[in-house]
Formats: sequence, structure tokens, C-alpha cells
Amino acid sequence: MGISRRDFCRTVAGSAASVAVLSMMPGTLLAKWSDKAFTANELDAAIAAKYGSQPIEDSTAIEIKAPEIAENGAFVPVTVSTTIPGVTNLSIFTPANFNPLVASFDVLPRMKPDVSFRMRMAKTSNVIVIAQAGGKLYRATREVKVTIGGCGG
Amino acid sequence: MKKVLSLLSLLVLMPSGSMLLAGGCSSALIDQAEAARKEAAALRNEWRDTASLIASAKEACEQGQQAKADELASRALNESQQAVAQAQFMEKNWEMMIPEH
Amino acid sequence: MMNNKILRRLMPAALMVSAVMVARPAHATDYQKLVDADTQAFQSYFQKEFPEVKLADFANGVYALDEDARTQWQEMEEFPPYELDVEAGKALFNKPFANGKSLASCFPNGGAVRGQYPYFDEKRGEVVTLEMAINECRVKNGEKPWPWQKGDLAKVSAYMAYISRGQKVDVKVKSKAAYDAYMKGKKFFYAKRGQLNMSCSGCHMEYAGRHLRAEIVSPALGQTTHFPVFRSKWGEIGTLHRRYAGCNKNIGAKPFPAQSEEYRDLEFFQTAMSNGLEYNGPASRK
Amino acid sequence: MKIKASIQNNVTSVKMLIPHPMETGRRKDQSGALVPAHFITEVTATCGGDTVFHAELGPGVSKDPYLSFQFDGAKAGDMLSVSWVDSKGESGKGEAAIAAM
Repeated sequence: MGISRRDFCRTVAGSAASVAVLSMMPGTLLAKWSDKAFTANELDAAIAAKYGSQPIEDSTAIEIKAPEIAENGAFVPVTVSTTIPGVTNLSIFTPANFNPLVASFDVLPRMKPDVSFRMRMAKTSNVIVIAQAGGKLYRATREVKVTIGGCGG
Repeated sequence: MKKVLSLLSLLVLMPSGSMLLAGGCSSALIDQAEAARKEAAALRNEWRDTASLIASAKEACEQGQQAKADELASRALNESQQAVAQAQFMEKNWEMMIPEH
Repeated sequence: MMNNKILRRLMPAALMVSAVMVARPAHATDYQKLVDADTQAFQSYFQKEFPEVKLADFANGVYALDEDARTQWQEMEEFPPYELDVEAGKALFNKPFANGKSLASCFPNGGAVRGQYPYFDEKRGEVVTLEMAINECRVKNGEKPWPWQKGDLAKVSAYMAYISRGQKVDVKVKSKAAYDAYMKGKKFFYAKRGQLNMSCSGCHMEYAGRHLRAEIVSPALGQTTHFPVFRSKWGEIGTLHRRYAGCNKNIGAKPFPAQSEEYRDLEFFQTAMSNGLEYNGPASRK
Repeated sequence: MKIKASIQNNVTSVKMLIPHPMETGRRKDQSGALVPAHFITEVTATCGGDTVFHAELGPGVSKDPYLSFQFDGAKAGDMLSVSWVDSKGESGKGEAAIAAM
């Protein structure tokens, strides 16, 4: 279980580097953030803002790995992967959150459609993943129960 | 939060004499509850809400809500007495609480 | 309810207890032997309760007992959130004080000394914890002590635990004074307190591995090996005594201050009960 | 930030932890005032001149975001660069050499 410090990769996070990045960072990157989708309060509105209104097909080719009962809603580990060919985007939604869109991953040419992260869940709800491939949308759903922490330490 | 806590403890620590001067409030029940709370604290077994119950009782008393003050104070007194009894009982019997398989 | 429980246990326990109390050896008491016997009984309680769990795995807390929770925890441990705290703790450990010294100048072995704490300081006549030693080093060098429950102190403690991983828990009780502190901790652990009339042992021995509402209660064995912990509920790293205070509050008892004699004695006792396990902190918990 | 990148069977696995409060804008501080929203909006990773990862995040991502992904076509020793920007226009950057497994 012990992770040797030697395994940690060298990281550079100097302030000079940050400044350099800020000036290099094209304004378009900031503008590109899907603000309408992220600020939508309803699931359907968030999906429509992200992808436009079009039919969504349920798919078993999307796998959502998430706990049945989350230990804590502040840190719910989620892994999303798919075998749908030509997938270009994977987005994760949860309708019970104030803003249902949680994160959106572009699946770039060299990247595998397989990502993990930790998300917040306000309460027991579904985790909904939409995969975009060849202009079509696919969906998978998984329920995660959220309880409140107390005596588990 | 810290401010609230220190305010509470100030209220609790304030002797009833000065309360009399300050608010013209006196309650034997509150004094009794406070004495019992101190006894529990001396036995290192004060319960969580006793001090705040007493503080609320004093506040109600100051505002002339005698019935409410008495109700809160008797709850605090009851808690403190239970805490004292619990501590005394555990002092003698704690080793019997060791679970066996 | 209190009476029922006592009646159930009164007879055999009372006899055993008085036998121990009465049997005074002619030569000086071997306190370590008394403690070792307690440790053995304590650990065998858990091994009988959970025959499928390896002794060493109790250091992993509730995750030794529950598969679904373990999977989530392992996913957290893939890149545990406390790694940022360990990194910050390392910087703080080596950061010079105003006088040019640093925490590093107070601790041997580069700070990999988790296994030496807590210990009973015979001269001072009290239990010294790692967190206490860290703050005492600061004060000795003219710095202000850090708050006890979280923040910088917890981060340094996390760093020191991290570089000490694998050290064996080996609490020594060599004197009457040390044994007194140990017994105070033991009493604290088993005595019921608070509005709910609950004890550490009532939950973390008798209810370990079972559900308390939606929670699975962690076993007392190994609890002290993995602190400080990044608790999802806190959203940050915190110390063992912060957790003690939280537990006391939960059962309706007024918590003691972090590093109070009560909590240090409790840590001393509880850690002795995990003698032989390995230190594996810091850890992530829910 | 902390980045771990390792390669096995020509697939590079990247895991990162970015220290960031990820304030949702809906949390209240101790005085009851709303803490303004402040969260990472985009994370980009490049390797050998190619963008190999691009994610948009919202406030639903946990504090100190953890992200993990995999990509092809790198070799041990290659540098992986990660940069992020947040809702206040602040940014950060990190680098790691890809380690052989």
C-alpha cells in the first residue's frame, strides 16, 4: 500500500511557470468552457446546452464504475469507459445537483475513452453518462446512494 | 463559532449575584443546575448540551420567561444529575464493561 | 438497560477483576506484562469476532471489514487526497524558524519517528504524543504553537507518519506512573458516558463491523495506527484527537480539548492495544 | 499539483491531483455568508506537441480534483505537461516525466 516518494513524478509548479501559462493560454480556451451547459439547473437543459436537442439512445456499451452506496457525497469516485467506436466526448451528469453537468471529457485521438475522477453528489441520485460518437448520443445510467458520514472513521 | 462559545462560557461562569445586578433575574433552579453541572465537570463527565441549556435558561430568565427558564433549567439539572450518577457508577464498575468473547 | 448489561457480565467479570487486583506479586510489578496480557486479550477479541480478517489488516480500519467500502477506499488511495498534505507537511518540517532552526532539528532519523510516540515521559510524568512533541519543538524555538486539530500541525504529523510507514507499534509501560496513565486511558475507553450512555468499546468493539444507521462501525483495534486522516466529511486532514472529540460529541458527551490528559491517556491505551501492528498513516477515511 | 504518469504496454496512465478549493458558490462560511464560486473550468494535458487530454469541469467536481486518463503513443521519459484554468481566470501548470512500469 505504501507508495514510495520516489515514484512521484517530478513536478514543476513555480509561479513563473504559472504566469507564463496565463499569458500563453489563449482566450479562446476560457471562452470555450460550456458555460450554458454547466450553469443549467435541469438535466435536460444541461444536455441540450451541451449537445443540442437530439435523440439519445440508451447503451450498454458505456460502463459507469461508481459505488452502490457512496461513503461520502463530497468524494464519490467515478470511472467512465466505453467501447462505442469513434467516441469524441464523455460527459457526466447527476440530476439532483444544483448544476447537473459535473464534467465533460473530450476523447482526443490519442486518448482512451476511459476516465476517472471524484465528484460531489448532493443526495442519492443517478449518475448519467452521455457519450457522443459520430454525431449520435448514447446514454448510460447508474444509481448511487448517498448517506451522511458519522461513525465510520 | 468561537465567539459564540466564549460568550456562552462567559454566561455560564458569571456568578448569579452579578446576574441579579445585570438583569434582575434569579432562579434557584438555574443555580442548582449550574452546581450539578460543575459537579459532573469535576468528575470529568459533563454532557454535551448541559452548559448551553443553562445559558438558554438564563437568557429566558433575563427576558422574564420564567416558565421557559425553569423548564430549561430542570432539563439541565436532570442531565447533570444523570451525568454525576453515570460517572460514579462507571468509576466503580467500568471494568465490567470490558466485553468478552 | 444499564443494569441488564451489568447483570449479564457481573459475575464472571467481577471475579476475574478482583482476582487480578488481589494478586499482588511479592517482587516489583511487571507493568509491561499486565499491559501485554490486555493487548493479547484485546486482539484476540477481534480475531474471534472476525476470524477471516488478518491481524495486520485491522490497521486499515473499517475497510478490513467491508468489501464495498474497501473498493471505494482503494480508489481514493489510488491518489489519496492526503498526498498534498504530506507534501505541505514536508515543506513545513524543513522550513526554518526565525532562529534558523527547524522542526527537523528537533527530531532524529529525519523525522521518521512515528513509532516512538506516544510514550510515557517518566521525568514529566505524562504521556507525550507526536503532535505535542511537534508543537513543543516550535515553542522551544520561539514559535507559536499550531492549533491541535487540523491545518499545519496535522500536515506535519501526516508527513512524519508517511515517512515512518511500516514502523511497529510498540507502546511501553514500564513504571507505576506509566501504568496509572494507561489505566486512566483504559477506563476512559470502557466507561460509558454522555446522553447516549455509550463507550468507545461499546461501539468500536461490540458493534465493530455492524451497521449503525448507514455506517459501518470501525474496529478499535488499529484505529490509532493510521492517523492523521483526510476525512471526506471534514474535506481536510485532521488529528486523532479531533476524531476523539467528534466521537464524544456524537454520544452527547462534552468533548475534552485536543491533547488534554484524558485524550493523551486514551491514545496511550488504545495504541498499546495495537502493539505489534504497523503504523500506516496518514490515511483517507470517509 | 501532483502528477503520476507511467507507461505499460504502450499505454500511458496519468493520475493527477490539483490543489484547488472548487468552491461551488453555494457554500456558506462560518459567518453565514456565501463563499463565491471558484472552481477549475478546464484541464489540458499535452505530450510531444499533441493535446492528449482536455476536460471541462464544473463545481460538481470534488475539492482538490483528482483526474485520471490514459493515452497512446508516448514512451518512457517523455514529458507530460498539464495546465488548468479556473473560473476566476487563475491558472496552474505541472509536469511529469513518464515512468516505465
